[in-house]
Amino acid sequence: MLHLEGFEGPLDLLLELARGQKVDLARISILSLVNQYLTMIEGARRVRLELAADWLVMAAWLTWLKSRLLLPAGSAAQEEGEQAAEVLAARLRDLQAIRAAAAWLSSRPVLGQDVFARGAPEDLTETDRSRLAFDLPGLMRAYLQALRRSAGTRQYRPAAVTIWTIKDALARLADLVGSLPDWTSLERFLPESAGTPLQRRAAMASTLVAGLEMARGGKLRLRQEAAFGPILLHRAEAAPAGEEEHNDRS
Amino acid sequence: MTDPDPDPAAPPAEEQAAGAPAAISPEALEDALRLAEAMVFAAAAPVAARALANLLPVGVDPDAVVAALRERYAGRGVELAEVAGGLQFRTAPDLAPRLRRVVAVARRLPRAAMETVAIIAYHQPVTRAEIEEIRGASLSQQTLDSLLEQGLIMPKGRKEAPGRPTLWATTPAFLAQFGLKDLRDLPRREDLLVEPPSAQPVPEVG
Amino acid sequence: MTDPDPDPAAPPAEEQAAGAPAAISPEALEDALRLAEAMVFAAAAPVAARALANLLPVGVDPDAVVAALRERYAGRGVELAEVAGGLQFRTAPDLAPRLRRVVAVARRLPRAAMETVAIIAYHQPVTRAEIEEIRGASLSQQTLDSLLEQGLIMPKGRKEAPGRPTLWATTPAFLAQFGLKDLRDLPRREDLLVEPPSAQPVPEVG
Repeated sequence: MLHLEGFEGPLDLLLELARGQKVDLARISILSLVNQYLTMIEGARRVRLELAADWLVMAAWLTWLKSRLLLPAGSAAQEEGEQAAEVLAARLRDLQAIRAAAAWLSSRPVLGQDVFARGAPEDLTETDRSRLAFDLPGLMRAYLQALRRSAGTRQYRPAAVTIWTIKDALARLADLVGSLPDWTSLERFLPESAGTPLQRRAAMASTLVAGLEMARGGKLRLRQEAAFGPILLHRAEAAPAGEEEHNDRS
Repeated sequence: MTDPDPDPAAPPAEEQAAGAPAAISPEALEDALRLAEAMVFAAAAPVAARALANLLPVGVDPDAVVAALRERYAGRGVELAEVAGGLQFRTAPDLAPRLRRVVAVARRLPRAAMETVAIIAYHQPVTRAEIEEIRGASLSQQTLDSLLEQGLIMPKGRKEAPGRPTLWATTPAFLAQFGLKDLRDLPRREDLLVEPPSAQPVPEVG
Repeated sequence: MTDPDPDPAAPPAEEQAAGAPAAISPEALEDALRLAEAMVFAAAAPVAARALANLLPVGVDPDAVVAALRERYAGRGVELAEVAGGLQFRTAPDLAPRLRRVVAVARRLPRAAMETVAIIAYHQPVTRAEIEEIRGASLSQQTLDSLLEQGLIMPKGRKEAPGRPTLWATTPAFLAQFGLKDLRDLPRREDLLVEPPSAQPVPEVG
């Protein structure tokens, strides 16, 4: 029985579960991983109701993944699942490589732990070092120290998550929508830099809200052919004739 | 930094002017060796090859001096190491257990910090969000502080992306700390994945 | 080093108690030598004889080890010196001037910092805005901080002008750093500006 406390996050747990399969990371069974993870989360929730959001987000995503992977082979949805499984496997391999790199680094004779440089460098170079004190890490340290001094009385604030805001999305939509000749999927307006799954979903939400906002202002049209289908955007004044069935109601 | 004037201690100008590195006297080589030894010994940080070459008398091959110096210290309690693009004397690794009892030992980096610095080393320049994505866990202020504190990482510009996040890179101190000549000394990613690493830090399993 | 007894192991306790430290093998002596060398090298402060004796294996005569170590370094670029409080490696005194020369050359302030401190030296007391006006470039907080950090400049009151901006001046350390007895030792501006200043490239910092 594994406890979640020992893990740095969902990916850490998944990697440990994958390593437990005792096969090459290229051939791990994602489906079995998913089942193990979901079982553990279920178990953990029974004990402690409050579980950090990222564990639950991963559980939700894995549930989705599982539903796809269980579909008959050959269907588009099943292929989508296979692709997502490969992305997950690749992320696990990346993390594994980093684990190995960290272990490799730790196994080196580390300065200050296994090997020691001269404890008392001489005056000749002592002055040298004092002038080279103008180094960037030192500067950052000093900056952080200054921040801490002034932050002594400040209230605790949870770490800010960098989220693609509605304002960001509005600016980007306004920039891009004019240049696109045809109905274009909402996803095309997301920022290029792929963030975490959470950030991608946040960007999607912000872009949709921004799109609705612009549609309300008459700058844009939105349509969606089917439930959960792609949401399409178009500049309002030049929409192709006869396409009036946009679904947005503001 | 060429210095055509022979200083009092150096051999006569005619000898040097010939410019044949092979033709230096044993005395001149010994003098260069002492000088190199003193310079590297005195320094707090690795001494760049260029700085050493500048110091040595004209006509002396720095590589030969370094080789002779390395040989002289081979097997001794203190050895000549090539790290972070320079030379540094370091205690022999086999003495570590006994030295740790008497020399102030730096704190080992916690696992999160080791992994973070490994990610930065392999993916630099890299943003905090990218580091977090690879680790699948958020980067704590504590981890960032400890890496900055030890001077292992530094900011290196900003990424042209929303919010212009800071990019992070490793420092020469990172190379020095782990005894690397340069970043190419790091094992290739493929090699890391092939053999199961022995010293794998595995989370507690209960 | 007379070493009559080639006993590989450490002598029995009775022998030690009898105070016969001469009976150690060459290997044991070499091991002790390496350890002493590493310890004196790595220690942040001179190593007291007692601390060294504690570190060395039982039965090894610390005095003999120190003597052997001193002999090994005799005439080299680094010497084992007895200073207040114990043993320490020191670069050979005859090499110091040659080392110092190189070190002094290798160090340079970044260009912006060098220009700023020069302006302050000539125009003090001077405000930040005036420095920026003279340089024709904005003065970064970073540059100002680095000069403050190195103790080259200091605030010296405020200017009686709107906003009462801080006035900056150089410190005594500035004079010492640049080898000046007095600010009047600076060359006169007229002497420096006999012809329009050409864009003198400042050498890159190594």
